[in-house]
Amino acid sequence: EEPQAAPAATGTAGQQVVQSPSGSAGPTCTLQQFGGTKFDLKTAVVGFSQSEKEANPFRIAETKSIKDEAAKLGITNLKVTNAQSQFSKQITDVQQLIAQGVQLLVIAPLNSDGWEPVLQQAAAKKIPIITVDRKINAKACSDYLTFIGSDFYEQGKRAADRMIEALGGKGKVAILLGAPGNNVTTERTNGFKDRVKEKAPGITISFEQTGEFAREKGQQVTEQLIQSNPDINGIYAENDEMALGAVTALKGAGKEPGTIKIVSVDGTRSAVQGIADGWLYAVIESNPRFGPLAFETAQKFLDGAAIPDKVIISDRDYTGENAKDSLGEAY
Amino acid sequence: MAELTSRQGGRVAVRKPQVYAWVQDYGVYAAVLALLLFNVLFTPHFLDASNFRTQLVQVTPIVIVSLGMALVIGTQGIDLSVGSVMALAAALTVLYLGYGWLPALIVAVIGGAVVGAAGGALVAYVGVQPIVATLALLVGVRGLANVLVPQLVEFRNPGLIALGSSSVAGIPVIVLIAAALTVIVLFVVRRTTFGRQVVAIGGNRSASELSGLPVKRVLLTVYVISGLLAALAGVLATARLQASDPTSLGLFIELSAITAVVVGGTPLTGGRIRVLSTVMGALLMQLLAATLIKHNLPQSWTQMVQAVIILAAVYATRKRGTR
Amino acid sequence: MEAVLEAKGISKRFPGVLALDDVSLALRPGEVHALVGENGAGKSTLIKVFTGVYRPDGGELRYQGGPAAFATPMEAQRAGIQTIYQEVNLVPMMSVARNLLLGREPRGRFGVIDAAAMYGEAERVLAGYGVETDVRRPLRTLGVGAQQMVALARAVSVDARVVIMDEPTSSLEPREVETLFGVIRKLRERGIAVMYVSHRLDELYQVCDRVTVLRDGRLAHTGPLAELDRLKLISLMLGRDLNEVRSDGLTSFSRDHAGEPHGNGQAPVVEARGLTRRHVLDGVDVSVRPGEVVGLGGLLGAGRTETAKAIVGALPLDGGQVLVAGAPLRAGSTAAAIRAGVSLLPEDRKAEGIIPTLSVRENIALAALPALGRAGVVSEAKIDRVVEIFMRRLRIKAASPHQLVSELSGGNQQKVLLARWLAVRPKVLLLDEPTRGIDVGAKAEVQALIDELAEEGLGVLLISSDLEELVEGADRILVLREGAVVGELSGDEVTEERIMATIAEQADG
Amino acid sequence: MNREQTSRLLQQHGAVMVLGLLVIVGSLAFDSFATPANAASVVVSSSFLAIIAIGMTFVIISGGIDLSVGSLFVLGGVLAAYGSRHGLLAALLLPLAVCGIVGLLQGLVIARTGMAPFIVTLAGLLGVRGLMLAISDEGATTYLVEDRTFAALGQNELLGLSYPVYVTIALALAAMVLLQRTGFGQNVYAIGGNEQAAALMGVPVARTKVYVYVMSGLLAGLAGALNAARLSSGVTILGIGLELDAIAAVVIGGTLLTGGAGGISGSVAGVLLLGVIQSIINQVGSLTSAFQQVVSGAFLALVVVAQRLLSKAQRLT
Ligand SMILES: Nc1ncnc2c1ncn2[C@@H]1O[C@H](COP(=O)(O)OP(=O)(O)OP(=O)(O)O)[C@@H](O)[C@H]1O
Ligand SMILES: Nc1ncnc2c1ncn2[C@@H]1O[C@H](COP(=O)(O)OP(=O)(O)OP(=O)(O)O)[C@@H](O)[C@H]1O
Ligand SMILES: [Mg+2]
Ligand SMILES: [Mg+2]
Repeated sequence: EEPQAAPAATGTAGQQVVQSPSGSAGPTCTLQQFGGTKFDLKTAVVGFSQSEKEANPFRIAETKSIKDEAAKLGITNLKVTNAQSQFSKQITDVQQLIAQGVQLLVIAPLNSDGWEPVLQQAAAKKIPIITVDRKINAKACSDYLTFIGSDFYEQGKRAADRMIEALGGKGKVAILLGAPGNNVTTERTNGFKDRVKEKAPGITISFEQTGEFAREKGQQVTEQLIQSNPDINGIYAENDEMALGAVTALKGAGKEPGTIKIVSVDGTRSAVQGIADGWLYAVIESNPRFGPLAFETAQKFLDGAAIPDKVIISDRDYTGENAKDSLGEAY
Repeated sequence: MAELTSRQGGRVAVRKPQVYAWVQDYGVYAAVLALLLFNVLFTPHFLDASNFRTQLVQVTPIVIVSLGMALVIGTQGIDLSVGSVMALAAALTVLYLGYGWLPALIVAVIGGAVVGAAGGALVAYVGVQPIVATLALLVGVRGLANVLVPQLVEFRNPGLIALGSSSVAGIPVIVLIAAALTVIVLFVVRRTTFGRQVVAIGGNRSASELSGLPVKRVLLTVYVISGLLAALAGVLATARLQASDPTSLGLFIELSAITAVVVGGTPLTGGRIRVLSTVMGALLMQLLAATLIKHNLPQSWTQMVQAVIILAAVYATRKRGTR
Repeated sequence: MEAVLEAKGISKRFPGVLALDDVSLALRPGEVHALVGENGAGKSTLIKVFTGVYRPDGGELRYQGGPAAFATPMEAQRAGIQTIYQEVNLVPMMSVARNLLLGREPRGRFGVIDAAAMYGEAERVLAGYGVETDVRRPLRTLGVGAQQMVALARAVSVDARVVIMDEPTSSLEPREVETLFGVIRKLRERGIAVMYVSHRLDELYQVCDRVTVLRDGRLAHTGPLAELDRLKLISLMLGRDLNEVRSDGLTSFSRDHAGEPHGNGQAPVVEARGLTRRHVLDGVDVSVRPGEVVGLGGLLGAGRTETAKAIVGALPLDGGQVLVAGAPLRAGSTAAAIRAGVSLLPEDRKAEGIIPTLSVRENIALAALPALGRAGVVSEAKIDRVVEIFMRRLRIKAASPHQLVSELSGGNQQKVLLARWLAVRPKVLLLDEPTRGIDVGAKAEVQALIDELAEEGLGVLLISSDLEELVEGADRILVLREGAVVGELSGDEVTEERIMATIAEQADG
Repeated sequence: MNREQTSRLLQQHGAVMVLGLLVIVGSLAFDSFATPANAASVVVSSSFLAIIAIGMTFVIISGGIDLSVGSLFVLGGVLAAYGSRHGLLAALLLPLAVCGIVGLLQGLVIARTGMAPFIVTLAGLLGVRGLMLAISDEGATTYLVEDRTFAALGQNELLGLSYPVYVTIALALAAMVLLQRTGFGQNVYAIGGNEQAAALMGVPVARTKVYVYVMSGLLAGLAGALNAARLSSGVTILGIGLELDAIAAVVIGGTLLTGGAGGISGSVAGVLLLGVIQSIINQVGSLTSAFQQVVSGAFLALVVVAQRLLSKAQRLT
């Protein structure tokens, strides 16, 4: 068929689910602990600072779900900024949101460190900050309110499990790294490596090069890889785009589906489709639909309930078994 | 008397300067050979035909973009917008794919030409400095591409996919296209009035004006050509990727292209264009990247090595002052 | 007497040429030493060797009794050797004052430059050289002549032991030349050695004590100037024997001003009406008939260059129009002018003439390109033919047609530009200082050429600061002052005296 | 003559005027634009780019260009954070020393070999980023600023503006004097205006060039260090494409890329212009990222054209 973008999932399909047992374990935070004052979410000025362009399925779905949920809740005054992947810009963006008098901040941080200037200003004004999908290295409940998102290290480990399963515990694996210096890259790499080390000494990681989270780069690197290391058995791609690039490369090299096992992270529609077509072995989901959970948490907090210091959502695995049926829920 | 000196000159000329000149003109070729040799010795499976195909296919977009860049640089200008133009082309291609791949390609190329014309107009008629004029486009046009196609779109159009993946006599089509374009540009530079005018303008603009050259028109045309070629490169890259990715397609390719041109010995000060060496420059950088990847060097090393090689290559091909 | 600056057996080789071959020269304190030779003889190169711009390939330099090897011009200057180079070498975008005083600006508190003092001093100094101008203006807004004076002032206003001048008068007016000679005589009295390069022989006889003649990079003669008469000197430069030179004569114009003026009766090929541009031109009318040579006279800054540029549409105008063969030219389009057959040989060779990155060949062919090919594809054969012809006809001296034009000597570059314009076969040629920096031989050739072309029916507008040339060459002379035509001389009136008089009386009146 | 002087003023201050215009428009359009808090955020965030732009101005006036500043900026930050474990001095000196040396090397190569600054510093851009990745094991580790006094340098405020702003102002003033009122400044203009002539006029061309690139390196490093202090960590993902922002700012400020003309005030105005544009886009607060890019691209084009037309008069004379 002709061009078709993967439509962001609609309705409640693929809704985020909080990992159980929910955060009720760790420390919690209430309005008085935080020292804030109650306000009505509907009439409040809410700021959302997005880190990267809404140009890949994850970011599109993320921003969309925040906007949709806000609309759904009748929050009229939502201000959205986008840092275009420049960290300095994101700092400025948030400061300018604060300057515009936001009462609640939802931030998708580009980086975990370096938030002090913002946190200080927000704390001074007692503005609760909810960070989504990436953590901020600071004190919950004082510097910021809470973190909602996946555990990237965990994703790496689960990817490793799938790879081990796919290769039966031995073989040569290549890693397509994300953008260098990026927390996500680091954690997904470490998780994967640690797990492989502990569970499958038979697997050697013989190659790791950055594909910068982009499909074309993934394709190019893979082309070089399979050309000079024909004996590679598996490829771990730290996001779906690079995995799909790898697939294009394999097709180009005349390889058959499944001869090289590919495991990746994200759970975009095309990737899940890739599993169904037999090119990918498994995809570890990283669910971007933070809207509902974020505002729900905020509302709870304003109502005086205790909020866990981090809300880890349970991501699913897409595999050969469930791929076809879960296509609709993939984003 | 003229005869006398020229004869004398002839005799004198066959000395050291010639060696310098040779290194200056063929340093890139030497560097490429050296790198090839290194790989033959130390890189497994390097001599496979498939490997050369890979390298050529991957370098194609940079080569095509560099051709346009070389022309622009020849006029003492620079075109930073090429990467974004590629993105725009990718977007337009997939938008018009419904009408078949050829119409889509044509629309995309026209789009590129329009962007080029915008840049050219700013430079030639308004007198904005090339680097900022095209910087504005670099920012804006990438945005435009994203507005048209917000996220990566896959396509199944057999024609376009074939364009990207099929080969004739074992040589990928896109490589053949790049080769053809190289020959054309070579001809334009060496044999046409336009080519002479381009270097003349780069060499001394006010003298060219006083000599009645259509300076502004030539400048405009040069940027249009650059945009055109960049767009074409964008379409081919898209065809190869089997998906249109305006977000990351062609990011930072302007730097690679400029590097290729300069490593090839074309001075950024304009007035001189070396087409074949530019292609060699692109090949050099491609081979270098490939080598570093194949040997699985970490990003940090990759970048530092690239830096050194660029310096070395340009040092070899630099123009020596008389002293 | 002990030489202050001395060259012993110097040689300098460039790719393709041996510019200097075992040249020796001694410069004594308090003497004015002429350095002469044909274009490309090696004068500028020798000077650049003296001042550390080039490092000699062989031979020895001695300065103040000791061996010397200046690594950079700066070192040479520090040591007391000041130089005015042939091509004006100042910074066009910097203000006149900053150019004049670069490196020795008056300092105020905290060693910071005192701007007020700087401008004051600059104005004072320049006034002494007859340049009245706003010293805050960028230098490029001055005419070439004025710029030359600034360079001169810059060079001699510091205390120097040796002052070298490479064709300083090439763009000066008689008045300024006098100023210059005044300066030179003062220098001599102060015991400073002056090396003086010029193609204007009569000037040499006015100021120089001794002379050194270079030919093809070799030393041809050196000794007291008084011992050589003009002809002998020329024959030394050209390397031809006396009688030959004598028969050729010196100025090669053979125009008879008496009798029937040229192109009389015929309709003018080009006619400019009321050319006007604020501050520069005001209502200039010029017309040139086929076969007629019209001279433009006037002092520096009179606007002759502007007039010429305006005619070819290279200068935006506030008013006036240009007619070619009765038809109005599209304003502001040089291309149109050239197509219509009106071409300008610009005054500033370096900035507006040569394309330094291209070869002699490409430079000659440049303007004629459209004609030298079909359907936008150039014909190398045609180009070769044209280039061949003109390199012969103008005796352009280059290692080969493929040598970079920037490597040619000043004079030869000028010939290349002439060739470029002759190659487009214009109806009218506007020549702005066509013989500036050209040696006697070449000058004669160029003048002869102008004659010849005029005979063939070409109209010529001749701008020259060399009054003799103007008088000999032109049928009719328009005198400009402050951008306006203040007098027209034709027939027997065309004499140096009348020109000076016209300028003067206007100046007083 | 009079016309010419005014047009020269325009050339120099075109950016300032466009800036004024934009600020007025912004204030009229959005009531939360002209607030002290917003103004502060613009000024503070601009100050780091401004410091870099000052160095870039010298480089460009000298007829060169420095693409390595973005990488030096991030390297400076990482080194500062790393050094801060050994106290304030180390936190400041380490980045300055390293970035200064990089500048020195680039300067030497450019001055001695006559290679194009564009390409030399392009290599610098790559190499320095590689170096940064190397010392932060491929960007995985982010060093945190240990030394509080150093952090204070980037965070403490005076009259609602954090220290870096005042550092920037001081540097800008010093740079103006250096450029307009010292022999060094004159030499920079001279070699930018006509290198050959400058050499013949006795300007120490090579040395001047080296100084200029050292300065640019030092300033980029300093900006990085101050930024690290502000973020109190050596973030490794900064500075990509920063060199282009700096160049844009300088050129918008009326400095000619061909060298020989320009000034500091314009560059600073150019930096603020870029900041204000972003701020206005944020004020709208509903544009998609793609549209934001289109808008800022259009703005940039508009600004350069305006600046160009304002200074057009000068070209004619
Ligand atoms: N940079 C250079 N590279 C190559 N050849 C050069 C260079 N400079 C000068 N030459 C050659 O050296 C010879 C001497 O040149 P030079 O400029 O000294 O002549 P000149 O006596 O000054 O002539 P003119 O009176 O026209 O100025 C010429 O043949 C010229 O082509
Ligand atoms: N001595 C001077 N003092 C001040 N300004 C000058 C001087 N000479 C020239 N200018 C400026 O240069 C402009 C034109 O000079 P230009 O050289 O074109 O005149 P010109 O008659 O062609 O003299 P020449 O061609 O002999 O240099 C004048 O309008 C004037 O502004
Ligand atoms: Mg000379
Ligand atoms: Mg003149």
